[in-house]
Amino acid sequence: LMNIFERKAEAKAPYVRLVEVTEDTTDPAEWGKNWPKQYDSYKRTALSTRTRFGGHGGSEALPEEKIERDPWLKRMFLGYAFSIDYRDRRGHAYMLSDQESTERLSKPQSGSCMHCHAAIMPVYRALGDGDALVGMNKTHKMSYQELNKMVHDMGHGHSVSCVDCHDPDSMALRVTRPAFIVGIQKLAESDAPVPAIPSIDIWRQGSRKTPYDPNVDATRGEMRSFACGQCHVEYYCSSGMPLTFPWANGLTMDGAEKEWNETEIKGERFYDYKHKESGAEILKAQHPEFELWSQGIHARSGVACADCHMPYMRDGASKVSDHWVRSPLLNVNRACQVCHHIPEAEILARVDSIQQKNFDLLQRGGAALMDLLDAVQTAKDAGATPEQLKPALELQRKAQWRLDYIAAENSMGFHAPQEAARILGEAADYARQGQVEALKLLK
Amino acid sequence: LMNIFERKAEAKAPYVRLVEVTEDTTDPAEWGKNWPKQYDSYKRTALSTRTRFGGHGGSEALPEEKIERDPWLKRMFLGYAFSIDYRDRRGHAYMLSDQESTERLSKPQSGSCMHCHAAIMPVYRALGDGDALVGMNKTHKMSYQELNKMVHDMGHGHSVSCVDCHDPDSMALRVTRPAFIVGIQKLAESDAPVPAIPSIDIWRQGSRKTPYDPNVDATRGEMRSFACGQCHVEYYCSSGMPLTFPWANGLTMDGAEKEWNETEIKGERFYDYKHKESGAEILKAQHPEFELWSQGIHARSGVACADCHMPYMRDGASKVSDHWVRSPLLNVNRACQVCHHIPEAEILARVDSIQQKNFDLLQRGGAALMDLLDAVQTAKDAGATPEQLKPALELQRKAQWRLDYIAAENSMGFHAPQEAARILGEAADYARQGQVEALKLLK
Amino acid sequence: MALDKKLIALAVLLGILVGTGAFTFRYAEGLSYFSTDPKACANCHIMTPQYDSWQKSSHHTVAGCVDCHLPHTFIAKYIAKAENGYHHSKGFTLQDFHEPIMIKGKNQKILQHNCVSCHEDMVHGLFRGDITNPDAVSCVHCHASVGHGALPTSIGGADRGENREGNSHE
Ligand code: HEC
Ligand code: HEC
Ligand code: HEC
Ligand code: HEC
Ligand code: HEC
Ligand code: HEC
Ligand code: HEC
Ligand code: HEC
Ligand code: HEC
Ligand code: HEC
Ligand code: HEC
Ligand code: HEC
Ligand code: HEC
Ligand code: HEC
Ligand SMILES: [Ca+2]
Ligand SMILES: [Ca+2]
Repeated sequence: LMNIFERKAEAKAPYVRLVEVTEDTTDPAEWGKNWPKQYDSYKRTALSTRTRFGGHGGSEALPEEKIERDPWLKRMFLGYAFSIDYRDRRGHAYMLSDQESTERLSKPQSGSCMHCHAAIMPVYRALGDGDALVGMNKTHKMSYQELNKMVHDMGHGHSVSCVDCHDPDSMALRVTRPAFIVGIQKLAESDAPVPAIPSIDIWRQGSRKTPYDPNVDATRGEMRSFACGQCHVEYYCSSGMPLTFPWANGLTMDGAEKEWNETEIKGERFYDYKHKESGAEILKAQHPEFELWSQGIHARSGVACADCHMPYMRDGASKVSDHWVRSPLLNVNRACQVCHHIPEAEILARVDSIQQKNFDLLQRGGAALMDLLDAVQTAKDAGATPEQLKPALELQRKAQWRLDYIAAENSMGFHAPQEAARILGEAADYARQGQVEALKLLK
Repeated sequence: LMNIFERKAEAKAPYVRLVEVTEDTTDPAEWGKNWPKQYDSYKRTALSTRTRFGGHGGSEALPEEKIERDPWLKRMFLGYAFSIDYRDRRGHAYMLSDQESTERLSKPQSGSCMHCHAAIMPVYRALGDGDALVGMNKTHKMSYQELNKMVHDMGHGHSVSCVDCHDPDSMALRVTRPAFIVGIQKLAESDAPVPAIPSIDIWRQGSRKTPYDPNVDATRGEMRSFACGQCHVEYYCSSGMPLTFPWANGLTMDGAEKEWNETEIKGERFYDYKHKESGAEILKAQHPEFELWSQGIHARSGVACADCHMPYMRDGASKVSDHWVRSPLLNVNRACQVCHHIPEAEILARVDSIQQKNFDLLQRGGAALMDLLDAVQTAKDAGATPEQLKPALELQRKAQWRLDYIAAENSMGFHAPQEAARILGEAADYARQGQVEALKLLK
Repeated sequence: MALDKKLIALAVLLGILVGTGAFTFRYAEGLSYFSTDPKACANCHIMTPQYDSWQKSSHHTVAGCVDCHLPHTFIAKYIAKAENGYHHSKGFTLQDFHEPIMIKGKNQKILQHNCVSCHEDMVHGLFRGDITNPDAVSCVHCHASVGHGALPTSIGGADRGENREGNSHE
C-alpha cells in the first residue's frame, strides 16, 4: 500500500537539476537555475511593501513617522545605539546592505551581528575548522567590520540564502544557525512548557542521551517555523559573550527576563545599556517574533510562520511556496483564507482590532514610562542618591523590557494577542510603580 | 450556527402536545409534559457543579475562598451591599430562591431585581395593562418585597422558565424582557460598531421607520445569544430609574462607562455607591457576559452562548438542546469539540492558559487599587481636602469600574481574552495614576 | 502484502462478526458497507452529518466517501474495511464511541494518501521525492474543508441573515 505512491513519485523526479549546489553555494542565483519559481519569488523581497504596522519601521521600534509623533520611544532608548538611527525594515534581499549602511555602526558593533544578516555558514565553518559552532563562538570578539570583510572576501556576501534553510542534497528544510541550535537545546533541556513544539516534549520523554536536534527530532511542521526562529528572535549580541538566545527558562517574556537577570558579564549583572537620563540598567528587546508566536493560539494549533508568510501559490500545474516573504496582510487570500473561510474585509478587520488594542496599550505604557523618567529626574534634582533611586530604576528596567518586547516585536501583537496585552499591562503597572517610588523620595 | 449540522432530526421527531401552554404558563413542569427531554435537562440546573473559576463564586466577584484570600475585593466593595454577602452562584433552578435568601436584601432593594430572577412577564403585563414595558417601568419604585409577593401570589414564582425564551405557539426562540428590548434598540439607533450582531447593521441600512425588533430582525443564530443577553448583562437597578442596560454607546466597557458618566440621577452624576473609605463615586459592574462575549472572536464568528452553554446532545436519532445550562468545561466534547477537533486535554489547557493570564492581571490590578486606597487614606490623614482628592478619586472610579467589569464577568475573561487583558491593563494603570495623585498631595 | 484472497475475505468477515453479531449487522445495513455508494455510509444515521456536509463540499462531484476514506488498492481497501467495520459496528452497537466523531491515526494517513494520489501532479514538488514520508506536509492542515465544506471554526463569519429560517420550528 505504501510503495505504489513511493514509486510513482520517484518516477516523477520532482526537479531537474541543471547545476550542482553544495554547502558552499551561497549565491541564490545559482540555486535559482534549478528552482526558478522559488528564486523568482525570492527576488521579489527587494520590492518595497507597506501595511499599517508592517513592512516598515525600525527593527526594534515603531513605524518611522510614529517615532517623530511618539518621542517617548526615542527617550526610552537614550544611551543605546538604537536611538541613533532607525531605517525602514525591508525585505530579505536587503538584510545585508541595510545592516551595512545603518548609522548604528558608527558605534563599534560585534561580529555577532552577522549571524542573521548574511549567508555566513561557510565562514563559521572556516573559522571553526569545520565546526560551525566553534566558528561562531570566535566571532563575537571580532569587530563587525572585520567579519563583514571576511564574509565578502570569501564570496558569501549575500542575504539569507537557499542554503541557510535547505539541505543542498535533498532540499529538505533545515536549520543551520548555531545560536538557534544552542538555544533550542537549552529549551529542550529545561522543563519549561512548550505547547507549540510537541517534538520537544517527545524528546524529553526519551533517554536524553543525545541532545535535542531540530534537524532530526522536529516535525516538518515545526521546521516551517524553526527556519525563521534562526533570526526572528530576542538575542544578546555584543563582544561580551557569544550570540545568545535566552531560552533556558522557556520561550516566554518572563523566562527571557529571568535569564538576563541571572546572566553576569565581567562580574556585573547583565544589561544592554545604562539609560542616559536615569542611569537604569536597561534590557533591550529585539524582534521576538518566534517567541511571541509560540505563546499564541496559532502556534498551539500547529500553524507555522511559513503558513502565513510563505503560503503556497499556484504556478501553472504545480504549487510552490511563495518565497516572497512579507506581510500576510498583502496576501490574505492565500495566507489566511485557506483556513479562515471568511471575507477578506472581515479578516483585515479582525487583525486591525487586535493591533489597535495593542497599539493603544503600547502608547499607554509609553506615557507611564515618561512619567517615571520625569519623576526620577525630579528626585535627582532634589538630591536623591543612586542608592535611594534603586527601586525606581529596577522598576524602569522591568517596565522598559516589557514595553520594548512588544514594540520590537513586529506584528503589533497579532502573533499572540492576549499575551501581548498582558505584557503591556504589566509594563504600565511597573512604570507607574517606578513613578511612585521616585515620588516617595520627595517626601 | 444552525448550518453546520443539519437539524433534520427535529423534522423527523416532531413533538406531540399533550397539554396546552400559553403566555401565562410559567410553570416549567407544565411545558415538560410536552417536551420532556428539554425539561429533564432543565431540571438538572439544580445540580451543583464546579470548575476552577466557574460554577461558584459570588455573582460579581471571585470564588468564595478567593475572597478570603484576596481581601482587596471586599475592600473594593466597602459601602455597597455586595460587601455584605456573596453566595455561591448556582444553576438556573435556584435563581429565585438564591435571590430571596441573600443577605444583601437586608438593605432595601428595588423591584427591578425581579426582572432577571423570576418568570415575571405576566406580572409586568398585568401592571402595564397588557404592555410589559409600561409594567416594568412601574416596578423600580416598588420594593423588592412588594413585587416578589405579587409574583408569588399570581403563581409565577418560578425561575427563568420556558415561556421566557420560547413562543408558546411556535416554540420559536424569542426575547421577552423589556430592559433588553429597550437596550438593544438604543444600541441599534447608535452608530457603534456591532461586529457580533450583523442584523443591526442590516437594520441600520434600512428606513429605520420601525425600531429594531430583535424578535423580527435578528437571525436565529443571534437569538441564541439574545435569549441570554436578557439577563447576563451589566445593568443599573435601583429605585432611581427603571432597570437600564447601558448600550447607547455600544457594547464595550468604554461605551457603558460613558453612558453612566453622562447619566444624572436627582441632578447628580450617576454612581452606584460612595466608597466607604475614600468617598469616591463608584460604578458597580454586574455580570457583563453578553457584552464581553460580543467583543471576542467567537462572537464575531457567529458562535452563540447556546452553542457552548446549551450544546446539542444526541438523543437516539434526534438532537436536543441541552437545557442543563452550565459551564462548558463540564461538557467539552459537545460544547467545544463539535467545532474544535482537538483533544479535550488541549482544549482545557487553552482555556486554563487564557484564564490564568487574566486572573494574574486581576490580582495585579487589585494590588494597585489597594495601594491607591492606602495613599488616599494617608493623604486624608495628612489633611487633604475633598477638592484636592478629586483627581485621585476620579481615577479610583475608573480603575474600579474596569477591575470589577472583569471580576464580575463570569468567564475569567475567556469570552474575549485580549479585550479582558486590555481592560485589566487599563485598570492597573489608572489605579497607579490615582496613587500618584494622592501621593502628590503629601508634598 | 502477500495475503491471498481467502485470508482477506476471512479478515472482513471476522471484523464484522466480532464487532456486531448478526442482528446489528443487518440492522445497521452492514452489507451496504461493501458498496462505494456514499448513501451506503449514511445508512448509519451517525454518518448523516458527514453525508450532508459532503454533499455541499467542493468534492461532491469528484469524490465519494470511499475515494477519500479507504485505500485505493483492492487488498488494502478490504483490510481497512474490515478494521473500520469492526470499529464502526462495535461503536454503533455499544454506542460507546467518542462524540463528535473525530478522524484519527490510521484513517488520517489513508486520507492523506488519497489526497496525494489524486493531486500528485500539483503537489509532487512539496515532497522531495517521498510522498509517503509520515512527516509529509499534511493536506488537511490547510484544506480541512474539502470533503465536508467549511469547518465550524471557519463557518463564514456571523450569519448575515441570507439563509434566514422561518420563525417557526420545523
Ligand atoms: C497566523 C498567521 C501568522 C503566523 C503563523 C505568523 N505570522 Fe508573522 N505576521 C502575521 C501578521 C498578520 C502580521 C502583521 C502584518 C502587518 O501588520 O502588516 C505579521 C507580522 C510579522 C512580521 C513583520 C512583517 C512586516 O511586514 O513588517 C514578521 C517579521 C513576522 N510576522 C515574522 C513571523 C515569524 C518569524 C513567525 C513564526 C515564528 C510568524 N511571523 C508567524 C501573521 C502570522
Ligand atoms: C538569516 C536570518 C533570517 C532568517 C532565517 C529569516 N529572516 Fe526574515 N528577516 C531577516 C532580516 C535581517 C530582515 C530585515 C531586512 C531589512 O530590513 O533589511 C528580515 C525581514 C523579514 C520580514 C519583513 C519583510 C518586509 O517586507 O518588511 C518578514 C515578514 C520576515 N523577515 C519573515 C521571515 C520568515 C517568515 C522567515 C522564515 C521562513 C524568515 N523571515 C527567516 C532575517 C532573517
Ligand atoms: C538573532 C538575529 C539577529 C542579530 C544577531 C542581528 N539582527 Fe539585525 N535584524 C534581524 C531581524 C530578524 C531583522 C528584521 C526584523 C526587524 O526589523 O525587527 C533585523 C533588522 C535589522 C536592520 C533593519 C531595520 C532597522 O532596525 O533599522 C538593521 C539595520 C539591523 N538589523 C542591524 C543589526 C545590527 C547592527 C546588529 C548587531 C548589533 C544586528 N542587526 C544583529 C536579526 C538579527
Ligand atoms: C528563510 C528560509 C528559506 C530560504 C532562504 C529559502 N527557502 Fe525554500 N523553502 C522554505 C520553506 C519554509 C519551504 C517549505 C518547505 C516545507 O514545507 O517543507 C521551502 C520550500 C522550498 C522548495 C520546495 C517546494 C516548495 O515550493 O514548497 C524549494 C524547491 C525551495 N524552497 C527552493 C528554494 C530556493 C531556490 C531558495 C533560494 C532562492 C530558497 N528556497 C530559499 C524556506 C526557505
Ligand atoms: C493553517 C491554518 C491557518 C492559517 C493559514 C491562518 N490561521 Fe488563523 N487560526 C487558525 C486556527 C487553527 C486558529 C485557532 C482557533 C481554532 O481552533 O479554530 C486560528 C485563530 C485565529 C484567530 C483568533 C485567535 C487569535 O489569535 O486572536 C484570528 C484572529 C486569526 N486566526 C486570524 C488569522 C489571520 C489574519 C491569518 C492570516 C494572516 C490566519 N489567521 C492564518 C488557523 C489558521
Ligand atoms: C465559545 C464558547 C462560549 C461562548 C460562545 C459563550 N461562553 Fe460563556 N463560558 C465559556 C467558558 C469556557 C466559560 C468558563 C467556564 C468555567 O470557567 O468553568 C464560560 C463561562 C460563563 C459563565 C459562568 C459559568 C459558570 O459555571 O460559572 C456564564 C454565566 C456564561 N459563560 C454566560 C455566557 C453568555 C450569556 C454567553 C453569550 C452572551 C456566553 N457565555 C457565550 C464558553 C462560552
Ligand atoms: C431571566 C434571567 C436569565 C436568563 C434569560 C438566563 N440566565 Fe443564566 N442565570 C441567571 C441567574 C439569575 C443565574 C444565577 C442563579 C443562582 O446563582 O441562583 C444564572 C446562572 C447561569 C449560569 C451559571 C450556572 C452554574 O451552574 O453555575 C450559566 C452558565 C448561565 N446562567 C448561562 C445562561 C445562558 C447560556 C443563558 C441563555 C441560554 C442564560 N443563562 C439565560 C439568569 C438568567
Ligand atoms: C439584568 C439582570 C439582573 C438583575 C436586574 C439582577 N440580577 Fe441577580 N443575577 C443575574 C445573573 C445573570 C446572575 C448570575 C450571574 C452571576 O452570578 O454573576 C445573578 C446572580 C444573582 C445572585 C446569586 C449570586 C450572588 O451574587 O450571590 C443573587 C443573590 C442575585 N443575583 C441577587 C440580585 C439582587 C438582590 C438584585 C437587585 C439588586 C439582582 N440580583 C438583580 C441577573 C440579574
Ligand atoms: C434561557 C432560555 C431558555 C429557557 C428558559 C428554555 N429554553 Fe428551550 N431552548 C433555548 C434555546 C437557546 C434553544 C435552541 C433554539 C434554537 O436554536 O432555535 C432551545 C430549544 C428548545 C426546543 C427545540 C428543540 C431543541 O432541543 O433544540 C424545545 C422543544 C425547547 N427548547 C423546550 C423548552 C422547555 C420545555 C423549556 C422549559 C422546561 C425550555 N425550553 C426553557 C432556550 C431556552
Ligand atoms: C474529498 C475528500 C472527502 C470525501 C469525498 C469525504 N470525506 Fe470524510 N473527511 C474528509 C476530511 C478532510 C475529513 C476531516 C479530516 C480532519 O479533520 O483531519 C473527513 C472526516 C470524516 C469523518 C470523521 C469526522 C471528522 O470530522 O473528523 C467522517 C465520519 C467522515 N469524514 C465520513 C465521510 C462520509 C460518510 C463521506 C461520504 C458521504 C465522506 N466522509 C466523504 C475528506 C472527505
Ligand atoms: C455500522 C454503522 C456505520 C456505517 C455503515 C459507516 N459508519 Fe463510519 N462510523 C460509525 C461509527 C459508530 C463511528 C465512530 C467509531 C469510533 O469512533 O470508534 C464511525 C467513524 C467513522 C470515521 C472516523 C474513524 C476514525 O476513528 O478515524 C470515518 C472516516 C468514517 N466513519 C467513514 C465512513 C465511511 C466512508 C463509511 C462508508 C464506507 C462509513 N463510515 C460507514 C458508524 C458507521
Ligand atoms: C478521487 C480523486 C480525488 C481525491 C481523493 C481528492 N481530490 Fe481534491 N480534487 C479532485 C478533483 C477532480 C478536483 C477538481 C479539479 C482540480 O482542480 O484538479 C479537486 C479539487 C481540489 C482542490 C481545489 C478546490 C477546493 O476545494 O479548494 C483542493 C484544494 C483539493 N482538491 C484538495 C484535496 C485534498 C486535501 C484531498 C484529501 C483530503 C483531496 N483533494 C482528495 C480530485 C480528488
Ligand atoms: C500550509 C498550507 C497548505 C498545505 C499544507 C497544503 N496546501 Fe494546497 N494550497 C494551499 C494554498 C494557499 C493554495 C492556493 C494557491 C493559490 O491559489 O495560488 C493551495 C492550492 C491547492 C490546490 C489547487 C487549488 C486550485 O485552486 O486548483 C490543490 C489541488 C491543493 N492545494 C492540494 C493540496 C494537497 C494534496 C496537499 C497535501 C499534499 C496540500 N494541498 C497541502 C495551502 C496548502
Ligand atoms: C460553533 C463553533 C465553535 C464552538 C462551539 C466553539 N468554538 Fe472556539 N472558535 C470557533 C471559531 C470560529 C474561532 C475563531 C477562529 C477561527 O476562525 O478558526 C474559535 C476560536 C477559539 C479560540 C482562539 C480565540 C480566542 O478567543 O482565544 C479558543 C481558545 C477557542 N476557540 C476555544 C473554545 C472552547 C474552549 C470552546 C468550548 C467551550 C469553544 N471554543 C467552542 C468556533 C467555535
Ligand atoms: Ca536583547
Ligand atoms: Ca452596574
